[in-house]
Amino acid sequence: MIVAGAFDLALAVTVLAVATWCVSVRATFAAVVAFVAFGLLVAVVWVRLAAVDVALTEVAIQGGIVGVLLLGATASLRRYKAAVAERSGATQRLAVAVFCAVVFLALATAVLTLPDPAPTLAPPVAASLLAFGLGNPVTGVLLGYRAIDTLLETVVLLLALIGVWSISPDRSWGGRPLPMHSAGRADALVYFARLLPPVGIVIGVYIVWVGADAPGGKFQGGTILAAMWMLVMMAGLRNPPSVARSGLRLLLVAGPAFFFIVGLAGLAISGGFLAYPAPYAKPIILLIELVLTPSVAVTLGLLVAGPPVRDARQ
Amino acid sequence: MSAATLYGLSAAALVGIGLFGLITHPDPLRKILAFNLLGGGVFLLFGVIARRGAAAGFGGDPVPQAIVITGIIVGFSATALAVALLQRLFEENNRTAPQAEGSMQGAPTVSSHDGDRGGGD
Amino acid sequence: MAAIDAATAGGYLLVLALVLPYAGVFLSLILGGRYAERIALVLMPACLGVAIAIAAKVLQSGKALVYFVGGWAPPLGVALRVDGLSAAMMMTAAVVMGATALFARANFHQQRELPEARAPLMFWTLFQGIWGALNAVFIGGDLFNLYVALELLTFSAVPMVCLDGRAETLAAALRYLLFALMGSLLYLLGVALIYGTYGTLDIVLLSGRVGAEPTALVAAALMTAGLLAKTALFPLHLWLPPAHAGAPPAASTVLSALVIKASFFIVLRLWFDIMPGAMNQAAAQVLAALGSVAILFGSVLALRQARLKLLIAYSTVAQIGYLFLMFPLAIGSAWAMTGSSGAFTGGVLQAISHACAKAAMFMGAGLMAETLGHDRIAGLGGIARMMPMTTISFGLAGLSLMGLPPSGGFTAKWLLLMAAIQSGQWWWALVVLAGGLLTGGYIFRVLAQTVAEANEPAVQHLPVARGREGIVLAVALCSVLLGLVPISSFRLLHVGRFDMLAGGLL
Amino acid sequence: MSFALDVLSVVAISAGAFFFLAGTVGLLRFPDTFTRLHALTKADNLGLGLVVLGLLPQVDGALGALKLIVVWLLILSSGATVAQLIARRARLIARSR
Repeated sequence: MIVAGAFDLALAVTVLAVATWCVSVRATFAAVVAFVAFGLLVAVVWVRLAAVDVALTEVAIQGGIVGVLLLGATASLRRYKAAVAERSGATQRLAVAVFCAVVFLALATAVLTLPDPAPTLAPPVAASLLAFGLGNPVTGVLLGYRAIDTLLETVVLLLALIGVWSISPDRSWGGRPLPMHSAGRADALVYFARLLPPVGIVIGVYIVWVGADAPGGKFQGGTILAAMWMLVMMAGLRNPPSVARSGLRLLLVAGPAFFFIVGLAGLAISGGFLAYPAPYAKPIILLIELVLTPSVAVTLGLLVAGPPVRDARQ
Repeated sequence: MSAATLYGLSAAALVGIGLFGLITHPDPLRKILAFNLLGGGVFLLFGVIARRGAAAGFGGDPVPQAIVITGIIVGFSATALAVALLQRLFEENNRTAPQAEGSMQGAPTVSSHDGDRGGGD
Repeated sequence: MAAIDAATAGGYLLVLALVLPYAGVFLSLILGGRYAERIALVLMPACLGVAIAIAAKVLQSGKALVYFVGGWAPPLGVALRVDGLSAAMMMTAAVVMGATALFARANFHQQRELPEARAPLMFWTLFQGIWGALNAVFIGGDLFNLYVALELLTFSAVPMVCLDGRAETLAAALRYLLFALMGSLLYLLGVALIYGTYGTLDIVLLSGRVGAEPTALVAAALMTAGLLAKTALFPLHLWLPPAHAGAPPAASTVLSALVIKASFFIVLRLWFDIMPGAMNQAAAQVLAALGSVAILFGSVLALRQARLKLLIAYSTVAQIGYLFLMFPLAIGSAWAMTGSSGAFTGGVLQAISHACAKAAMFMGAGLMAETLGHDRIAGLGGIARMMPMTTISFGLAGLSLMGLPPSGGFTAKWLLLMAAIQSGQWWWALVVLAGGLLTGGYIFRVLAQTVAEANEPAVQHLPVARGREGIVLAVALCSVLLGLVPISSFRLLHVGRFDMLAGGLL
Repeated sequence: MSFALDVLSVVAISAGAFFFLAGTVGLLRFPDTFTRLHALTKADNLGLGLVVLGLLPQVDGALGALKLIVVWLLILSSGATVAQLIARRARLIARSR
């Protein structure tokens, strides 16, 4: 008990220290590295909070793919001598610091006065999880009770990608995102990019598949698939696809559109949008997950790849 | 103090740290980083609330846990959009104001850090 | 404790309001830029029809329309719910979006024989994305579902700002995005505390449970602050003028008329539906004070702008202020007083009439800028002769913003004024009057220029599109005609509201 | 038997933790990129290997054990690749000076 408490305390202190460093360190590169470390540490916190599903997502997204995105941005922005906006004055920073301290104190008070025993929906979720035939309550919430949030979230991802694409200059439309690879040919990376994807794809699909009954699901598995794709692109084995390709767009839309269609079919058959007929609930949920996975993976990969540029058309 | 309370206070502190960085940092990329820290604090608070609601044989209330997963994905989308905007803004600023600041000659010319681009396929 | 209202018939209409726009997004992306415009134009009347059907159902049944997604009742499931307020907002959105779509055709038309261009595809896809997100906000009955809807809205609205890719619009879009993201996270933080305290996120369930617990107060403060950042209430308005003034006219229209109203709508939900008891008068006074500063500050800045679109954007900053005057007049203990329900009607009517008026103004300004090739106010001379319809529309919309009869703006401001006097809070009445005078100042400044002789020979860049002028005039007339509707017919706004609260106070 | 396995676990994990510590000290104290990489990869791989070895007796079922071994192999290969990339880059930079 004491060991666990000491561990929690050390972990919490480390997380806060890394976060403080991430905000205060001068070099952007160091801050990004600190952020990746932060993501990994927070994933351990999630395990301590008995939320393995979230830990997986945290590692995959915050520690992994956001890290790649931000490191790439740091590298490419370094080329520009940006007109650096002047740092705000000391008094202004002090005022903001006081404001943030007030927010912290208010939140801390709120945390300490949260009701005990805490309200929870765990018992009703457990009671009706059988209706879906699922073993993982988080998947039950994501694709069952609160399926509409997940449905809209897949649209959020798609709209974010449309937003990223819309930022390209007119002349680049129909081109591809900038190639991700650098530094000529790194043989070790090329070798790794040939070796790893078969394993990674198996693991990614496994994590989607197992999500029905154990921690996992389309976002976690989809991120692994996206990572494999990005690895291949970084090694220079493949270039990012052209945004004009209709096959690509179909792939992007297929997942969310299928989710909507299943929802509407529920309206027609089971009398409710996103209602699944009882005996088939689990297969339907698995099917939604499996159809969504490629769309999620490709969307995540393209979000990292960025808007299309002209000279990559070649 | 229970582990949940400890992490709850950490979440509150993370919100404070992230908010400070988001408001005061002049560099947009650092603002984006701070936004992610702030998000981390918010999600952690959900996690603490989930943990406090452990019942029915689950280690935590699955509803807030599911909410966090949704939130993390949304946060990533936001980061990607912000980074894309930022990169284009820098490109555009360098294109339209080539005489400003040092030795930038027009569009994507090679600078000292450019050695790692190009080449490739 | 409020009993769960059972799902009502006709709930599938709410699903349609969500599905139609996103079906449009998917189809546009798959079929490409050549079809995006047509898809949007086909879906437009359908969405309008759905909005009308929903409003009719709400009015006819006198109750909120409720739909449980997947058949799961809250607190486990997510409810979609439309009361009179949401129905009115959906109608407004449908009318303004429809007019904007017709207006935008000329700017974002994809020629069939040319290869797919970026701007048309992106505009029409994002446009439908915004529409779907607005509907999602208006029908959302669950606080986290509303968060996802707000993010949908942000991600569709921000890229609209920088569609033309100029550096200053990119900077404006980035700033808008950062403000919006900070706002969403603060909102989400409040959502976490609410769930941790009450174990549900359903608005109706919460309305019966929320008391004056410290967590509830912290949550309300955080959520309100976050939503204000998205609504651009002073002092969180900094992102708005460059973003709204720099966007293409059709985008400015949607952003200024509707997008900021979505987060305001959630503030209403929060303050009037969830925590009517917990909110004390002092907090409402703070909101109204911020609103007053916004009115005065925004109007003064609008007076000083040299460019027409910036003037209109600052006018938005000012008009947002009026929305927050309703809080001390219509909340909490004031409910029992006469005029408080009038204040509520006035506030919402202000949101609606401002939507129409501001849409007309931004579209009109866009037409003028297209015709002249610039939007400097000093160079508007002679435009009244060139584009009489647009100038009249601008004047009509200005009438509503000033609050002169007969216009929707007049009714709204009159109701607020009456409520202020009846509840003894006369200082808000002074703000309303002062704001009206200042608004008159900047409107007449523009109108005076348009009828003045051109000091330099006005160069006409492009021929005037009469059809598009007609659209602007129609929208401007909407904002005026709202003022001719008898006040009693705004009962729609209260449907589903009173039975939800303490009951029968009307 | 189970006692012996527990002892094995404790010893192996402790040894693994020691190597992690040594590697971290090396990362902080060594003078240049190459020696730091040396400290990091050697110690991490060995340290993680020992931790995995120590955990193996504690998992139930062959699938769990297999997962642990896969984790070790994946980290081994990615660590080796990344170390190679970093070293390559460091050499390029050193040469260009």
